[in-house]
Amino acid sequence: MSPILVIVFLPLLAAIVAGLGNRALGNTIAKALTTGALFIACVLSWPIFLGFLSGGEAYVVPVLKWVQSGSMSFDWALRVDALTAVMLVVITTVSALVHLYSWGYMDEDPDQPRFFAYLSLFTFAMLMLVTADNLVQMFFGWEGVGLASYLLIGFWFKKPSANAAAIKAFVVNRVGDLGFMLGIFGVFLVFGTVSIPAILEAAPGMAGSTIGFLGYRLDTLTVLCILLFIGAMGKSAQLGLHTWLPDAMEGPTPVSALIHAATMVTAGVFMVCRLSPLFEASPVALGFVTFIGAATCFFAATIGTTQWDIKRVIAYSTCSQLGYMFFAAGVGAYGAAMFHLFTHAFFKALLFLGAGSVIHAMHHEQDMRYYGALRKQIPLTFWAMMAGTLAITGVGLVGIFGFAGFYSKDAIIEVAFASGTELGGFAFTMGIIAALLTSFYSWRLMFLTFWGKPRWAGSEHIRHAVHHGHDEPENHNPASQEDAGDDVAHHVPAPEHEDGTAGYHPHESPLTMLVPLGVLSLGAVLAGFVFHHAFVEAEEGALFWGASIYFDEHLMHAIHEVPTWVKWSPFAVMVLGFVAAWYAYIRNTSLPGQFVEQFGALHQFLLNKWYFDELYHYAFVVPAGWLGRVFWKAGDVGTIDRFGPNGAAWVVSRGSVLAQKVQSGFLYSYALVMLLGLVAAVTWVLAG
Amino acid sequence: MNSFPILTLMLLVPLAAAVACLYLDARAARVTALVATLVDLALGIVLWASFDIGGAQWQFTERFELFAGFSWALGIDGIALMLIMLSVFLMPVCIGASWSSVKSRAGEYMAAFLLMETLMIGVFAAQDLFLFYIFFEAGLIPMYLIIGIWGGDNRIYASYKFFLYTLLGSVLMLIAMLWMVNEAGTTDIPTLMAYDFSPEAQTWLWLAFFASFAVKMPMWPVHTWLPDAHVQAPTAGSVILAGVLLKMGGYGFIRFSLPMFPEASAQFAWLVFVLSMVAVVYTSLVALVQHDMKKLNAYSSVAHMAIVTVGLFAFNVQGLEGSMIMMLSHGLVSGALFLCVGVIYDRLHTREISRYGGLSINMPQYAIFFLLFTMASIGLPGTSGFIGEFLSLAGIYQVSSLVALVSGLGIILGAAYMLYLYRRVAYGEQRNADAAAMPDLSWREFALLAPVAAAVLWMGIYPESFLAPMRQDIAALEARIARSAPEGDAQVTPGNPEMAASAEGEAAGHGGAH
Amino acid sequence: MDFKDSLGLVAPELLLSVAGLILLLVAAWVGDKASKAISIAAVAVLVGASFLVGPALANGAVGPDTVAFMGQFRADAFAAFAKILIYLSAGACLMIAPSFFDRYGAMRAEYPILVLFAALGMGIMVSASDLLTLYIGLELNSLAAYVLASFLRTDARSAEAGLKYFVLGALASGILLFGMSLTYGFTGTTSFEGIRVALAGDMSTGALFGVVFVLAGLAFKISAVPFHMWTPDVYEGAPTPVTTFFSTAPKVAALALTMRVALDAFGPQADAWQQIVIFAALASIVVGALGAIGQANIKRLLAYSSINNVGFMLIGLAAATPEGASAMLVYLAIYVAMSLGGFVAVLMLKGEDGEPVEAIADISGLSATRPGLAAALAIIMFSLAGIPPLFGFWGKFVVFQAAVQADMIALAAIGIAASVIGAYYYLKVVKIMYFDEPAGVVTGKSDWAHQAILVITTVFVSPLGFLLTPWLGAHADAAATALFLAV
Amino acid sequence: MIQTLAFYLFAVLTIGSGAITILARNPVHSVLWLILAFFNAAGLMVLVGAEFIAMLLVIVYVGAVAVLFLFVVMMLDIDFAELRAGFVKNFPLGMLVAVVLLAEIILGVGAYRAGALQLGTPDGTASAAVGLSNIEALGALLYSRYLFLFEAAGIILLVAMIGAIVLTLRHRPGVRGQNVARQVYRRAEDATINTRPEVGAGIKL
Amino acid sequence: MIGIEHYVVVSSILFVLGVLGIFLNRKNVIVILMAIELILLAVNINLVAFSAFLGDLTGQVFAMFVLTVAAGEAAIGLAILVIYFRSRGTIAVDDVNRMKG
Repeated sequence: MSPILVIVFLPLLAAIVAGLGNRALGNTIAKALTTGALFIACVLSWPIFLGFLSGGEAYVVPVLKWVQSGSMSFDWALRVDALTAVMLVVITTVSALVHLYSWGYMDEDPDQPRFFAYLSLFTFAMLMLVTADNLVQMFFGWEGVGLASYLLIGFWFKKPSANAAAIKAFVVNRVGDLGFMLGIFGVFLVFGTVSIPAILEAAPGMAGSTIGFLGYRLDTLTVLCILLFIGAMGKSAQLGLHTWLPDAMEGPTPVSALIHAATMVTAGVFMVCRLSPLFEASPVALGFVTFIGAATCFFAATIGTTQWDIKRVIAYSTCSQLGYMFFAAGVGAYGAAMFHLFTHAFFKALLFLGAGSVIHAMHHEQDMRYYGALRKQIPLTFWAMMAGTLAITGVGLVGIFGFAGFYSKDAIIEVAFASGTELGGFAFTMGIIAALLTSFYSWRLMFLTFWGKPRWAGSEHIRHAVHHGHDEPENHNPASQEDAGDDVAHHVPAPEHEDGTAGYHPHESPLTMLVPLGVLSLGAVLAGFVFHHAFVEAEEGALFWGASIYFDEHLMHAIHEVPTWVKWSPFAVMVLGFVAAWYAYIRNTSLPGQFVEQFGALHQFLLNKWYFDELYHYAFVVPAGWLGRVFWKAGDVGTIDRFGPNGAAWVVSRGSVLAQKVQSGFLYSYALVMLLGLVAAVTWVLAG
Repeated sequence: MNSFPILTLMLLVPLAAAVACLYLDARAARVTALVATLVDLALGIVLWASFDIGGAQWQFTERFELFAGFSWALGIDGIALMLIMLSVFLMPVCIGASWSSVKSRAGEYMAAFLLMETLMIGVFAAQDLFLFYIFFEAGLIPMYLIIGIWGGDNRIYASYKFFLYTLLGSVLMLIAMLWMVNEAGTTDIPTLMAYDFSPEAQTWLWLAFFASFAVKMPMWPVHTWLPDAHVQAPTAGSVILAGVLLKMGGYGFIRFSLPMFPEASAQFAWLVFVLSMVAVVYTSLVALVQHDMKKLNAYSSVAHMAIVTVGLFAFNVQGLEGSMIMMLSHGLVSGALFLCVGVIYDRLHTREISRYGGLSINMPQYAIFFLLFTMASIGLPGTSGFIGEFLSLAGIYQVSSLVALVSGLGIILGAAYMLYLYRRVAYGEQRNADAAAMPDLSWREFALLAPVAAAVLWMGIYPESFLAPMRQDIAALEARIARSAPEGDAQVTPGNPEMAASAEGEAAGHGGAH
Repeated sequence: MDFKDSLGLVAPELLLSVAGLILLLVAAWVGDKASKAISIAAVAVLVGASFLVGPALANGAVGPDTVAFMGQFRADAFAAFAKILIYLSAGACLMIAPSFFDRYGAMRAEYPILVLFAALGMGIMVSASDLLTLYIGLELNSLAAYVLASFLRTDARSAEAGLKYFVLGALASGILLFGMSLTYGFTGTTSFEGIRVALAGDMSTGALFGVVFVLAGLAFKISAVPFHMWTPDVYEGAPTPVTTFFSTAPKVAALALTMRVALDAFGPQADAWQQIVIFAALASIVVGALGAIGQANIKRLLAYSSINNVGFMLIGLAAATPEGASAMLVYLAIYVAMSLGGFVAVLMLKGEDGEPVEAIADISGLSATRPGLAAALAIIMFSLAGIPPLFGFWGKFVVFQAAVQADMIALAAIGIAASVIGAYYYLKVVKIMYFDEPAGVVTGKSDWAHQAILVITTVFVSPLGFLLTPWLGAHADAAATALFLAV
Repeated sequence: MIQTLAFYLFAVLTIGSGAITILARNPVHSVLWLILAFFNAAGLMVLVGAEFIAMLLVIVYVGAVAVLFLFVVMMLDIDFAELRAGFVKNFPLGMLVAVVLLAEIILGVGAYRAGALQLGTPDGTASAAVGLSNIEALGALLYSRYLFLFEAAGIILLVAMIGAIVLTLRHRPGVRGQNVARQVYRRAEDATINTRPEVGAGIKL
Repeated sequence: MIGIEHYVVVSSILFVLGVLGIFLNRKNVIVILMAIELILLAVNINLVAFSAFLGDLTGQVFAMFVLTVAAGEAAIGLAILVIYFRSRGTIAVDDVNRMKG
């Protein structure tokens, strides 16, 4: 039995057992089962990945026949190559760690088996996605992770906001999925197959051909790639279809770490890389990818600078980082994109889990305005977060050592410049600005959370925890289901506390949460340094990637030829951002307020996330409801029924009344009708 | 080929049981009905097992000449087999669903359902044109009674609407059939399927058949009977209505309209497309704003059936097979969703969505099933709904990307209204004490839902079981209609790598120059 | 053909008239006490007469051997088919009458005798192959019918029914006669054969007028729109057994007569009357359906239903083909059963004291109190609506088949679409019986004769009726052939 | 010439009295006008040589039917003053239709033309034999060729009789009818009974 | 010379008069019965005239039968009228509308 089968299906098995067993099984068994399964999968995954580092062979493990419809045929099969291997380790590692983390984080939740089953189910779907040998199976995984995401975002289903967010995530993703599906149809139409290798092989041959689409004649591959990319945009929360991601933070934090940072949202990047030969055949589509990626990168970063919710900051950061990956792919540096995906998985999962640890410590307060000075209270979390921040901001010295983000992000920024195209230049500019903003908002987060004075007293959650402890759990709002790992002893009521702590003493998270933080910190620190050769260096990259992605060695060479200022600019903006954050949030804390006063409109614009939600609300949600009601009341009831069946019934009943009126009961009118009939008949035959 | 008249037996078993039920008391009638439907299910399994895939197109044929050119001609191909299986599979579920909820006139109720089963199987098994019509039309009577006697408050309006609407649709078909038989000189469906009517005649014949099948499907704008009928019918009635009766329209298209009038089908494909596109968007939006669970399901049925029709008129294998799977899937899923509604309706006696909420808490098993069927309705891969939707849309995309796009909007809107429904019923706070006090599924309800769930997953994961019997028939149908298949709008030109190289950097759309 | 052979051919008529006279004497002698016995005897006579005409139908009698009295009378398979229907339904109407009239103390010995003579007249009608025979038969039937309509003489509605029937009937026969006189004048003969010969080729306008007037007069008898106006009132007002009679035997006779006149005598000029028949057919379907919808009285509803059904039968006539004729006969046979069953069911609707229940509202929830009766009535209603698999569908089916075969697609399409309107009120009856709360009005008992006839007719119109189709179809075909071979 | 004159006289009188029949307010007058119409119609028939029919018309109609009408009119004892006068509300329409019908018949049948109509040609089976009077010829035909119908017509009259009786005959309870047989068979000894009562028992005071 | 068409005209006028008598009358049913007699008279004139002009006696035989039937019809019509009068006390045409619709 191939290990890949175990890797993929063990989580499914665990999910089914834990999910259906649910309460009958009990929390511990369910948790152990799922976590154990994931660790096994993880352990089995790393050798595969390491094998590819030294140039392994790709292979396919068939599982089951799926669909054979005319010339369209696709089966369940697991494909393993370098690209898959990268994803395998990312998914299984992060997932295993998140499972473990959740032991602590979800400790007091009544529905733990369900949660773990969802997590494992998600992992299974994600693994199906990355091991797909054909587009439809990829779509299966694609939608499967969507389902899991839906379930997990809505895990606390009593919370209206969580439900709304879950539906939003699913529906917005569906928009992308429609694009993906149309892309698959187009691919089938053009290539006559949905098998990925076959498509990639045939793709260059279709370059330059045209296809009719919605009445226009367009370049075939451009159409296909853009359709597929729309799917990627949905899943990877790119500009336009990103609105679900911040709301998805309604889910438990481990979910955010696993799904909305490390794995699922990167599926779009994975897909573009997986289909890179196809995209390579369509410059226009690549341009589109670059543009969207760069724009998202910048756009999300701007929003990140103003958010107060710690998870939302990280969420927008994720969005922004995904933008990096996309424009890397767009300029042809798929290796760089995958590399950033890889490193990002570690440091972003770390940041989320760290944030979860903070939230956990702060009794579910997520607003950074009520944090401060937590450095001392939760030191381990602080250091983990620090590692993550260093990684995301890309701290490092060229040629010596850098944290994970340093290698991957700098590579992307440089390759964008090196590509030499206009869009590459645009992407480079956006990337630099975003790097500045990344540094700023990351450090802002750090400073607000861990430095300064405690501002906890303002928090409802904290006050609540202090005053009530856990005496009246039923009084808790839905979010209080997240009460996990609190030690009641800490919450000694203390009426007067002038230090802003409100008498609350945050405490460090349990070991099950800290271990994953530690492991991920390791990744955040070392992943870039250890693996950057294999992922992005021209020769080694070619060896590693093999045929699994389109790997442009010339481009990767070109990275080293970029001007020095380009090489140093990420570092420079990183420092600049750090300084700006330090000045605004440590040195002169009134500055942000002044800024807001000065540029109120801009701030509002950013704080409200460029008003995308409002735009969509008024452009789609409101009209959909309105149209629905109009179609129902005015259409079905008011028109179709009124003039259709009811109208016919009305006509018939009028006719009936008329017929009865004619049937007056009077002999002479009967005779008259007979005579009229006779005259009519006579006239008819005379005329005929 | 098979001398044992298994199809006739399958028709007679429920019929005999129906007659028996009329004379039995409630309890005995229930048991009789259940036994009869299970026997029919067993016969159906035997039928499926002994169906020779890849063998003769028509199997289990029986033929007795009756009178006036009528014959008792039965026989099935893979397409009919699948639909018969759907019918016999859903029937025990229906009987079970009515086990305790139908208290008045249980004997007559069971008799009506059993009669319905006979007629449904008859529709799919008939090989004589008029025999088909009789079965097709006769279904109105038991359904009228089911809705009218055991239905909801507004059952009378609904039953009339159902009856007269569908009757009006199908009588025109009768005239067309008479003409066809007069023209072709036979009532044998397989023969007629190969008979070439003149294109002018096809136009009229197609329209007449369309009138019937479009109402039955139902297609926009003749769909309005469905929400009323669904809402008012008792649970099992809705299951049968959504599960099997709507499929008769699709079956009609695939058995009559397409093979018998290929030219006219091509000629009117645009009409089908337009109506279906409107239906998908229109009814999905309407479903979005419903307060009544059954009505929402009913509108979603209309939208799903619209995808079936676009698939059918795609004139290719994917479209046809997709539509068939879609029909089977919708039969199961929508039937199951009505069962789900029925489960809670039996407890609280309201279909008002807002009266429920937070059912996941007190009814976790129910919530799981409901979620599964919701997802299958949305077309989540791995469930039956996906295979159908995917293949249908893949088929239609080859004809028109626009139609595929607009029909595809259904999967977005479908997700929206189904999840919105699920959210309001299963998620959220337990706002209503009575809803919160409802017990979880009983073993009986569990036993009803579990097989359907299993079938839904089976069809999603290994649809080959369902596709294989139909493959040859679909291929034959495709070959039959290929001559009039409309040209796709894609018209891919041959690739030209060199051109592409030189055109690199040029803006999109320039490829249109050549 | 000599006189003796002619007498042989009119044997059923002789039997009926002689038996009628004898029974009349018995009635005069014994009085009303014997009315039941006379009824039974009359039924026996009618059954006997059926046996007498049986061979003609079974052998498909056709050709010169069937002609009696120098072409005035024709005892062919067509006539035999109609006569059997007439005699049997007349017999049934005799059986159901006593228990109805007894309640009013109005069971008179003259009732069976009048029915017997009416049946005689109808037999003459369907055998007529001369305008004179036609007229005599028609009037013999009509005069008896007028009396029967007002037979419940103490009842104002019955008297009014008789009066209306009489006045309008007389007007109709005036129109008919005027038409006959014109036909006679412009063809020089009264025999159908002569008329047919004379009409072949160019037809003078005078003869055309004759044709139109004759058909208009006959349209009254079959209650086709616009000569239907008497039907609802008479059906409502006449005593229910009489209504049953009106809706069965005379309908058969009038339709068969119309067929013979139109297809045989006026056959060569089918083009001239087809359009009128088509109009009358569609108008009958629509007006019958529309009129029925608002009715509160079930007898009245059935009256409109009969108008509606006549419309469908006329579609077969409009086809003017042997298939159409055969279809009409099949439809007629089924219709007679449905109508008989329907009215017998109405007769069985009785209140506490046996008073007849005619209001539709009073039968609400009948299925709960009288399930068997309700089921039978429901089957009959669905059958009248022509919903398969009930036998009523077969009648419509063959009629429309004939129309389609005659290339009258538009007629068939419009006709069948209009049938949906008709389905509405049949459904209404079913709805009231099955969906509504029981009114508890219908509690009275019904006697065995009613039950027996109801059971027989219900079984006949149920899907089991299809078993009879080969037999029915074959005989209808033979009858139609006989009608057309006369050409 | 005289024939023409007679024709027009009879025709005008027939039509005129027919018109008055339906217009007269008093039904008794109507009956009388009807009788006049019949007489004139009989005259018209005599003109074409159908003496027997003309005679029948007078005997049957005037002698029987019209008298029957008179009887009924009288018997019903209708208060003529109460009978509302005037015509129905759709009188104009009725008139119009009637006039159209008349015009159509006359135009259609072609009777307006001066020349003779294109009548059919009889097959001669019922042509009057030469030398026979009208009544003889009719009789010969009626009792041979039309025997069956003649008998049937008899039954019609029988039915009419039964019908009229069954409808109108009322058995009034308590009405004492005459029993001829009993009267005839009554003997004198039965008529008078000598009871010879005891003294004082025959009468009570 | 008087032609057949003259007779036809007379009978047509009588016929229409009879018809008019039926539906223009709302006074009294007896007049309607008389109108019917007028119609039959018109028919008889027609038949006799045609018979004479055709030289064919069938028409006259026909007329005899019409006379016979007319007598019977009159008897029955009057009988019905009588019982109607008995039960309703009126013979006004306007009142004969218990049943309608």
